[in-house]
Amino acid sequence: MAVDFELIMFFILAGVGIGTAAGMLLSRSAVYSALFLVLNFGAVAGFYLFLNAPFIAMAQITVYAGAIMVLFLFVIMLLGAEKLTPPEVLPWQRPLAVVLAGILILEAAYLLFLRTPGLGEIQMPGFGPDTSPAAIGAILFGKYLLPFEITSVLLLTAMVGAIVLVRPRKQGGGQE
Amino acid sequence: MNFFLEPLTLLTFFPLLGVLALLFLKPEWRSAHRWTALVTSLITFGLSLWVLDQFNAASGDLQLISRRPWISVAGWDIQYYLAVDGLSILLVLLTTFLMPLSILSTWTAVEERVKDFMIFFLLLEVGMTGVFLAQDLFLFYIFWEFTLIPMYFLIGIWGGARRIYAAVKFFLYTMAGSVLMLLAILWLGVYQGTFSLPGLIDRGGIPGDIQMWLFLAFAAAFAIKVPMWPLHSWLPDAHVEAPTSGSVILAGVLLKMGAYGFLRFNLPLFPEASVRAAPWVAALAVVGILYGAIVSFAQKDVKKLVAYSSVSHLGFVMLGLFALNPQGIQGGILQMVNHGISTGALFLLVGMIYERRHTRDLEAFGGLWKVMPLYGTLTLIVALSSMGLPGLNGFVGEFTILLGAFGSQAIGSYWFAGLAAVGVILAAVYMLTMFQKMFLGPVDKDENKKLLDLNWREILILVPLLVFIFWIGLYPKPFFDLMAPAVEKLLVGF
Amino acid sequence: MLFSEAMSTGFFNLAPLVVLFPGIGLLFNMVFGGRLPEKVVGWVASLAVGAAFVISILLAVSLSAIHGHAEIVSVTEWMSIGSLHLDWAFRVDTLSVAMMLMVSGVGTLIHIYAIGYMHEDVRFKGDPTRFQRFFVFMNLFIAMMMILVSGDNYLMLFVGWEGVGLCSFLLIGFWYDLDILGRPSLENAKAANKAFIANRIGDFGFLIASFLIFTYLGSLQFDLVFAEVEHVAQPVILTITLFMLLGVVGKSAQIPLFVWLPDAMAGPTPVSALIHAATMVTAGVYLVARSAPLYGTVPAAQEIVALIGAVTALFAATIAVAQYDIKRVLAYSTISQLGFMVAAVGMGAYAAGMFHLVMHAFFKALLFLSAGSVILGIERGYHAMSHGKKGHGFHHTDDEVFNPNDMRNMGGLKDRMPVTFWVYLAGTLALAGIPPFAGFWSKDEILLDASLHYPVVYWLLTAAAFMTAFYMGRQVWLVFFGKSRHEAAEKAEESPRIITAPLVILAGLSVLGGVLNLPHFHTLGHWLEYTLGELRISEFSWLMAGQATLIALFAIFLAWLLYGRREQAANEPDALKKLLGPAFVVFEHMYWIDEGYAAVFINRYKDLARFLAEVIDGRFWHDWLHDSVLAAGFGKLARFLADPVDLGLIDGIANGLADLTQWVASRLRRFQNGFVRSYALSVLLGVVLILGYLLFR
Amino acid sequence: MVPIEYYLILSVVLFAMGAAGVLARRNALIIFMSIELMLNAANLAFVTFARQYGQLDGQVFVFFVIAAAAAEVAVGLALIVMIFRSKHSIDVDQMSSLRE
Repeated sequence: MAVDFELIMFFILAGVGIGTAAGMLLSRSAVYSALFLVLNFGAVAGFYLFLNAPFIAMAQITVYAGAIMVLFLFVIMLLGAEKLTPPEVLPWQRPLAVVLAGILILEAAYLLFLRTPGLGEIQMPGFGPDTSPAAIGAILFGKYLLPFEITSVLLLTAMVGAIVLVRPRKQGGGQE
Repeated sequence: MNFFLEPLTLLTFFPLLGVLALLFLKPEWRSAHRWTALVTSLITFGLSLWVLDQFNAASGDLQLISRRPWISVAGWDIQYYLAVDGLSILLVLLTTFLMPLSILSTWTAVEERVKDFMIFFLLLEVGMTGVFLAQDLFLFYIFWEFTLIPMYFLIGIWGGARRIYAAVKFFLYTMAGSVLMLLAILWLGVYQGTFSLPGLIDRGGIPGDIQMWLFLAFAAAFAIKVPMWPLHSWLPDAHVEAPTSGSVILAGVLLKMGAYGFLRFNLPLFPEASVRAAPWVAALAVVGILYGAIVSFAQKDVKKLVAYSSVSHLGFVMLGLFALNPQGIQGGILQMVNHGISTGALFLLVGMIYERRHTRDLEAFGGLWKVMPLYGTLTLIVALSSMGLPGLNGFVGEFTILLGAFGSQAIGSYWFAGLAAVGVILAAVYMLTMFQKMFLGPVDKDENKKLLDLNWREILILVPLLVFIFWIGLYPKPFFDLMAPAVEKLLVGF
Repeated sequence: MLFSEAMSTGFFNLAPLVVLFPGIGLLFNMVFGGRLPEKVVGWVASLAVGAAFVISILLAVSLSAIHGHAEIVSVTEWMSIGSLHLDWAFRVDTLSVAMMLMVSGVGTLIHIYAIGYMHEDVRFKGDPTRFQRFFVFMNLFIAMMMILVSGDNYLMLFVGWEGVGLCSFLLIGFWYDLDILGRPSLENAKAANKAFIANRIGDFGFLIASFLIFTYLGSLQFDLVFAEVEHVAQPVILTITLFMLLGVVGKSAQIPLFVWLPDAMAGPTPVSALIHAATMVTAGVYLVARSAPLYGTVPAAQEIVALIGAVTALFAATIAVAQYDIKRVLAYSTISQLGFMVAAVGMGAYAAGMFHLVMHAFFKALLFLSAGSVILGIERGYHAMSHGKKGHGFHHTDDEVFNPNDMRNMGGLKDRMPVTFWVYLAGTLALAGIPPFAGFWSKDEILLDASLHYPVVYWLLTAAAFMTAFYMGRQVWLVFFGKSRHEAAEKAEESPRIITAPLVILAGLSVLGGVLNLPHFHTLGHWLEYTLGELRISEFSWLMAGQATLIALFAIFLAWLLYGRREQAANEPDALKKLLGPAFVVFEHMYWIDEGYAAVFINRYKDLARFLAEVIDGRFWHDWLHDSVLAAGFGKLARFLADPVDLGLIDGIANGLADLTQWVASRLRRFQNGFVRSYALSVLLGVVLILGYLLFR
Repeated sequence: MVPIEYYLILSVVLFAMGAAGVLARRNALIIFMSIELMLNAANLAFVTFARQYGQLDGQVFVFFVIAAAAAEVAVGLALIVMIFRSKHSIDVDQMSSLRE
């Protein structure tokens, strides 16, 4: 039985992913959380490469790890260090959350491993359709043109909305 | 992308652009809201003229079809299906025509929350146009219910003292009828396999008994909307409490949706049931004609008087539709338009005096013709049109309806038309009494002595209506020509 | 020759102009009238009608050139639905042209008269701005009347029919803020409404008749209808004609719908002359004549029409003898004379009926206009009288309301107003039927025909003719002879030329009008035969003529005995009253018909309306059924579902629903702590539970 | 040769961790990051299925999700900044004015 290189890589990456996720959740400082999340995004981008989705992987790195997380860090810096002084007012919240998340995982595992017949395996570099940026571009500007355009409107709206929200208020004037 | 450029889709949803524009305007920019709404409604009117231009009056078929599969789960065939034919084109035009006038009438009457008002108003237009254009029962139902919401708020927010009561009553009455219609629509869709109206008509073959039940279910929704006697109780409340522009649209368009529903759905879908029901509908219509006319005579509130006169006029429309012959149905359709114009104008006129005097009590006026000569003259013309003076629009409709009903085999007796003709006398009685109490006699109240006559904006609102009052009265041929082939096609089934 | 060519072909196409000219006049005056001097407004209106008269003459000329063959000038299609085809089409035949000539001819004269009359009237009543409005309405009336007489189908006739009704409404209510004495009041407006509504009742009959015609005869166009008559059963035609008769009695003020005409005298005098004497009220007669082929087939209908006419003629004449208002006497006289005409056309004596219609238009217009001149004269006198005392205008004296129409205030005007006197006398003799005045010939023809075919009608009409001569005699003596009974009458002045000139012309017509249809020649009768077919024309009888003349002369003599021989003092009761006693009171109050109608119909209708509105619609439908049963029932249901214990104060559906919502909300409140995270937790809980359910179900 | 189930369970685990983060943490920023994590988990599942069925549509969806996430972050962060300005805290438990 040969050592499956791919499987090993998968486990390593999965470890990184889960580990960084846990780090993000558990770290006290928001800055660390953000940095952990960047790493996590990197790991997920790795999976995308395994799954024959290079374009998405690149998008993941640039948009998520690059743009979005920089924005996060920026806001964190802007707002200053997080200081949570008051004690937890919802004593049951945290344990319940963890328990529920656990149950969710168990349910999913039960569904995937016990209820579903084998879904098959994935090999790298797999067969499948052309996943080059050109192919994605073709489908984006063909079949998905309307959603694509709506997305652009959405982004524009978000931009306008963000600007409107953080715009400094004049005293007495402005909104009702 | 052509989808949005198809004439009817564009026409129906164009007011949404105005709504979108309004959303971006600050609430305190009132005149900007007014102008935006006005321009939007004017462009929509322009679009409807464009539709009219493309409309082939020689054909009785559905035209300018805009059709897409929409929901097809569980074997349901629900389509996005807009089309226009001779039965609806006039009503669409009436809708888009009355909108700018109503908006103009709010210029000084609505001062609070102008933005919200205009948004609701434009949304209402989308719903109404949709109702007249939808050829899929499901789509129709959605538009039908959609009109309720803006109207509910228009009455409930900008209405008079008892507006909440009136709005809730309006909503619940209409809702109660619609529920039955929804059941009937679902039955048709499930058992006949399609929701598309032309599809259902072609398929036909609904057994007689079931036809009767379905007929009644649809009729419940439509009769409340019309409103047919004795389901009219919501109408005076809604009219009295609604703001002027709301009343105009309510009387001018929303009530027509009921009569139009009978014409569009009940007659072609359930021909046997329609024939069986014709005498009963005619009987209720005649009672409504006389009852509305007599009750209006006893009203002291001008708006209430006009509201009850609507009950009477819509009775004529129903009588005409169920005559099931060309004269009756064409007269009925024309009378819908006439009623929209005349009663719309009456509500506008009442609104104008209300803005000046803040009362609608007949006793509070007297001798206004002397103080406001132009206002008096215009009111007289509109009142005459409403009571069916030959040469004005109301007569053409009433005469053809009565002529149709008189010779109708479906109704089967001269008595209905004969009694309905008595309504013509009674109409003169209540209209002239109103005119006399408001405009004739000496000016004996000090408050009335210094009233200003109509201003240019108000004249501008009324002139287009007057043009149609005379046009339809003297030369109704173009209007009849628009609907004749479609009515002929409709009557093939009888 | 070009002209003769045009005569036979071209002029017919001018037919629409008879409507168009007055229409142009009214539009012109409506738009520019406010800025123009009164004279221009008045002359524009008069010219418009005069132009219509010229057109009518041209039409008549062309018509005689082609021997009276009916021409139809179609302007455009009006409506066309299924088997219903209606055109805006003008019918030029001898009957319609005769009416057109009469309407536009008399109309022109009255318009000219009105320029002078209204000039003073608007000043007496204190609102000169209404001068323009008057002529707008008058032109509208002429246009409508022209549509009525020239329409080629029943519906177009109906357009004119109701149109003239509207004008009548507008003009009766011309002084809508005053009463007949010029005091601020709603009276004139009420008279206008009464006229319109009484006419509407008649119009209802007309409508039903036209539905029946269309249903059974398949068209509304005259020729097509008349061609079908033979194929239709008698009872149907009888029903049609009787419903049509309802229209006739409404418009031509016959029993039982005549009540509006006396009140219609609230309108200015030219209106009374034009609309309520010469033209509009004769529309009913025209309608019967026009529908001759229908009436001709059902003798029963003819008999009913003739009887109604005859009874009305006598009935109205009895009332006329006991009136004091100069115009009211003439109004009842008009009703009575219309009765003559209706009786004539009912008997089938169309030539006689139409002849009397035209003659009556001449002399009754003359009488009304002269009466207007008298009233103006009295008003002038009153003005002069009160000028020295205080202010001006007669309605300013509150202590005693002066009525310039009241014959008891007149007397001795013969010398003060000579022109008016002479023309009035001509009109009176014409109306009384003294040879050789116009009324003699036409009335004689009617009586002759009645004596030959309908003896009952003959006796009724003869009695009416006797009364007619009597009340006219009474009037002349009361107004023009003797001593003035009021200071105003002493100071009365003759009217200016513009008023008297039309009077003189009309007087000429009243004297000489008879030549139109002299015995042996029957010019008008033969002219109408082109349209109405072979007419029954009774030959002149010296016996009948002599008898009628003697009766009239005797009546006038009687009037002289009562009113002329000995002068009436100012406050003395009427001479006839002493003679007749209670009967006079009955006549004076017109048999209390108005009060009777009010008690039997009008007040009952008001009660019914109030009952329906307040009790049925208000209390039962709205308050009880909707609010108490439906809304409150739903409210109770909601309350029951919400909390059977908690019986809070719930009113109507709105509150019921609100309570229901509140109750649900209060139960759910404990789950609401306001922390977003705990809401989110419940979402996740939901996800887990649903997923679990889907997995393990 | 990685079984598809592995990818999917990984996606579920990441999703559940994100969910737990949203529920357990009080710092609005961290909650936000947890949401991003959940989105990522969903994306992973999308791409996995796209790979399995050999279709591009899944990837396109991920593309849209990323765009939506970008928009959401922009607005969300703006909201947080605004709330911080008025409340001087980014503790979500302090933002309980919904309760009244």
